[in-house]
Amino acid sequence: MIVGARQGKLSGLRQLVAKAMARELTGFLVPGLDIAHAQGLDVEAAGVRLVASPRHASVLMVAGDISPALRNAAAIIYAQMARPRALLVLGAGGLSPLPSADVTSELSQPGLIDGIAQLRIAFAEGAFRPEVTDFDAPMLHVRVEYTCPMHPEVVQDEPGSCPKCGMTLEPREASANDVDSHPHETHDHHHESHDHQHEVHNHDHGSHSHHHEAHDHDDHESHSHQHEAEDHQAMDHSGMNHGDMDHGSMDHGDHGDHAFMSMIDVTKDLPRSSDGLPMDWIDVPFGPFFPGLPSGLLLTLTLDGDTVAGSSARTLTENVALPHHSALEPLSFVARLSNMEPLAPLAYRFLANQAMENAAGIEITTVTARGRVGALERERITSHLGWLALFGQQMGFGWLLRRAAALQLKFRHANEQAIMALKPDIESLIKRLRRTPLLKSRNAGIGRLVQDNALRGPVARAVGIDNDARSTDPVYTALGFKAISRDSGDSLARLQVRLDELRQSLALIDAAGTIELFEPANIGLATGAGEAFVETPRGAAHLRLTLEKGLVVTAQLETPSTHHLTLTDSLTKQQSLGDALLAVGSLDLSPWEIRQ
Amino acid sequence: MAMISAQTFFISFFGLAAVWFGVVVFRTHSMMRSALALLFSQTAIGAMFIGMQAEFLGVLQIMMMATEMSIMAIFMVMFMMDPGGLGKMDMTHQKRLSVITGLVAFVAIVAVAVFTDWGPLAGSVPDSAQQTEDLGLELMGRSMLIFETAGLTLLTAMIAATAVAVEPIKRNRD
Amino acid sequence: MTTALILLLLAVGAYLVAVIEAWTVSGRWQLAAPITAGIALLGRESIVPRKLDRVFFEVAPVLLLISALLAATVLPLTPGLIITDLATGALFINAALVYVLVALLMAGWGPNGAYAMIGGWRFLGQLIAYAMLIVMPVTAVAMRAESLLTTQIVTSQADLWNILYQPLGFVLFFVAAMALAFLPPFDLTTATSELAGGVEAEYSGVRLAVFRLGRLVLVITLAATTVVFYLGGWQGPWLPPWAWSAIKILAVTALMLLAGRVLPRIREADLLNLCWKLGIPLALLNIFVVGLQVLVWP
Amino acid sequence: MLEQYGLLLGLIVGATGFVLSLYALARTTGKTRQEPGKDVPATGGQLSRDPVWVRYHARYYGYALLFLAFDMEMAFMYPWAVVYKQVGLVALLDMGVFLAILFLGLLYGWSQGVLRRQ
Repeated sequence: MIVGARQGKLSGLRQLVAKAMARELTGFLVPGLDIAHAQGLDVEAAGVRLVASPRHASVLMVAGDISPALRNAAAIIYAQMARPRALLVLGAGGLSPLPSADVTSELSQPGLIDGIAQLRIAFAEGAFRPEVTDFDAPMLHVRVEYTCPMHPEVVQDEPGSCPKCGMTLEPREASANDVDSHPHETHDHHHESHDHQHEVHNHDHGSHSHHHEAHDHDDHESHSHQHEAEDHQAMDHSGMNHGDMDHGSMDHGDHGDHAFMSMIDVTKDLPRSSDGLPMDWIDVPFGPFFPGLPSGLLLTLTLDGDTVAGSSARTLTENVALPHHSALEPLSFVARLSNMEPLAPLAYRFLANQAMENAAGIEITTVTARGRVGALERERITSHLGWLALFGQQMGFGWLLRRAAALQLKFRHANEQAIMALKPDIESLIKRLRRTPLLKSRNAGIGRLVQDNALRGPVARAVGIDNDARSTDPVYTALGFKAISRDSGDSLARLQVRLDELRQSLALIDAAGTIELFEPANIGLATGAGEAFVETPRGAAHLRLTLEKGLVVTAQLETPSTHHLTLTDSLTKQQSLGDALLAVGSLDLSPWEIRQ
Repeated sequence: MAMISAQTFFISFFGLAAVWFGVVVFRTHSMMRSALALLFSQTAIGAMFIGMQAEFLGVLQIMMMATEMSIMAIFMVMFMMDPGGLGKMDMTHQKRLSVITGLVAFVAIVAVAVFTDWGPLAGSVPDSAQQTEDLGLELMGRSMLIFETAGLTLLTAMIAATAVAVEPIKRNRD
Repeated sequence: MTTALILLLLAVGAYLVAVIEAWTVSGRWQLAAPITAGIALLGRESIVPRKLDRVFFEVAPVLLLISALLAATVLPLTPGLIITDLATGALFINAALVYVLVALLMAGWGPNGAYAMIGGWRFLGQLIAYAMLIVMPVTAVAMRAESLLTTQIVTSQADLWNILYQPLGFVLFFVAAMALAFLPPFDLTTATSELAGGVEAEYSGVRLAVFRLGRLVLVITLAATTVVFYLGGWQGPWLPPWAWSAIKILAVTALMLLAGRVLPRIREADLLNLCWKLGIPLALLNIFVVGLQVLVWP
Repeated sequence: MLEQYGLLLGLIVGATGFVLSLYALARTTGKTRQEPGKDVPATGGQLSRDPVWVRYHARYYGYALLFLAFDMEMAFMYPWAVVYKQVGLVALLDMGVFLAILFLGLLYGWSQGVLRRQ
């Protein structure tokens, strides 16, 4: 049985379509393709076609546990899917406010395949049910706020007039839960004052009642328009409940010279575009589940046409809880740090190990160190391949997406021999990319960065900064490591640096000759402070911690993506939408390691 | 006879459709609807031409107006306030003057249509392939000068458009 | 009778396009998939977004389908197998296909969603780029055939197919046809990773099914147009005319669909630049060269 | 001749009818259920309720203006193409002059920076 089934008895035509749906599952993946690949999932191979819009999906697939903010976002995705819609949860518990999972399974490829098999049965038998209930969650509701058409910074809960110009404020909808998204002077939201927003679904109105109609102020407007729209009144407008626009000076009637509305008057307060034309700008969210962008990243672009006029980026992964408050056992500290970042768990594990070993004054053997190098470089390869797959998706380059993802899966747990056997595949991938037409013109000059101390890892090395924690590591220098760099600093350079690093990592694994994941050294009851740098696939991460009697009491973590996140605004400004997204994508941000 | 009446029926049908879409242009608040209503009004006129067996002219009209009006749509959405018509702003002004002008123009056009001597009714129409060919020969022959003048007119239009398009950018740069 | 047969063939063609498209994506031949996917869409809810322009939202998928269908009416599959052999056939194809733009603008504007709207306006930019590269090469084809009749265009290639007679025109037309069908790498209007589906993003259920059907018919129609204009239509040795038409159309379809798999999506700015600064001069050159060829080598 | 146009009109009506019957068929599987948040345009996990019908800044307006002229020009090209062989060299020269004039316009626009993303 499916919670999100359609209402109706399963008979006749419905039986046929239910069978068809069971065969043709379309999935929307949460948190995203990058995480799925990193977890070793190949969803398309398991028989579900992935889609970009929730409207086209029949299954919401959640891979792994996610933060409350991401759950809210996932619930919105779920609410926007067309029924019958199912929820497949892999390796996670309750995901409130999402409804209970229709199928749960473990987070692995066999688990996925098994879950999908169960889903097919569930669809064939339960795509239609006589009784279904609405899906509802607090953030799906609407709060109406009032804003001045000429001064958007004026936002308040009650109708009235603008304190700046005296114009009548217009109602506008906002999500019930993003109360603090408008930090303005005139802004005084109280949860208690929104009681109106909850008397929402009056299903008596027929199937099209709208949940923002509880306002006397604009009641007549929205009602009449909704119904006109339903009646197919040709060329008639469905309602925006803007009330009636009393535009003060813009009110124009039938009176002589004043009749013409002066475009200069009307547009003088609008934002100016780069070519001097006054335009309206809109804020459009991209993410946290946007195909081609790192999952968990919420990028909000202010769009002037299809040009980015401004942007804000933040992560919704809420990975901020390092042990500040309570002391942690070394092993659980290591586990916490490596679980934090599903895209590069080993790098963080080694970071924690090294910092603790330094604090405790433990020397590790060369064998252990080389084993770590091998494992870290393998992770770099899988991470770069994962980025290539995501980047391929972003560029609409299907071949790259599939090829890189397939290689990533092969590298995940490969041993030295298997990795050496995969070397020709990497070579042919690189060669193919070098020959691909349009790839250069798509990337050259996009997202150009200048030298800057905030840059880390491949992003820094693409600008010509020789910033690599491995350069100072004796184990690496003994293996003949030399940092790679390019100097054009654009998306193409970042692509090239990462491709070069694939080769380099292969060579390093070859030189190290071993891949071993040693258990963390036993630090006993050591006390002391220590720090470590590890070159994660995204750049150097820095951890400083103090031990007290064998427990980790304080820890400070600095990660590359945290630095890179601040670049998004300058990279996207005045770029076309496609270029802006590509520029953000080329940074290889990991929202999981961003600490805000 | 039955054929003629079907022809008349469709010509009038598309004529009325053209008029109706034309009315919608001014009756809607949305710039986009306004633009596309004009588009379909022109399409209906194209269909009328086809109904009158002027196939080349009709198809050309249907093709060209679709692109031209779509481009008009983007300019309307770029430059008009509230292009979605969400505020239900009244887009008309100087109503009395426009109504009078409109009525006078209508009467004048009807008068021209009714009182002009259009000559005898054509007995038959050349087939449409022949029409295209005749048109081509006309362009290459008697109307060559007109044709080349059209080229110059288009050049003027392009230069004017260029000037208009680059002006705000230049002004902004200063 | 002919009409019914051609409509049936179009349906089969649309089905084959879907099968080939799925193959280029997944590398597997899933013969039943398009049909089951269509049936599944019938049974899913078709959500109507709020605050929409209802007329645009409803008309767009139908208009896309109709415009692709009408363009197909003037394409001959064999000497007699054509719905209407209009005297202005080559022009009529253009006229019908321009309404693809109108449909996408409606689909973009209708739902009042950001992704869709950007997708719709992007397609207008795309039309501005590709449109001249459709009409100018077609003019060169008509010059050789001395007619706009599609059947006559095919017979004019009896000695030498246009792909060899005017290869430049073929290349320009082929690229422009892909842009018209918003196939990758020209899928700016539906770009999954930039607009999460763009103009398609707000359609679901049966409306999405109609939209997709319209797209499939559009692709097969454009492939057939390419065959009629440049690959000698039904002509060819040994095999009967219908077989030649089928083989050529499917080959062109596969080529169109495969090209997008191995290329990254083009940038809008690059597309406009290429088409205007390279494409149009080349298209004019093509007309000139064909003009000379027609005169000196009748 | 007119029957052909009738057939085209019939196809338009028929296609519309086909779509409507598909809708009717789909309707037998049930109505779309109205639920909170469902009808807000989908944007990857955020409810984006602000209207987007605002003044849209298309950056290709320079191209668009030149395109209008080129589109007009095509009106002359088709009849010319049909009689080209028949008329011969005169037609080539005639159209050559016409296209040269247009190309001049293109070059002018190009030199003034119309042919780029504004």
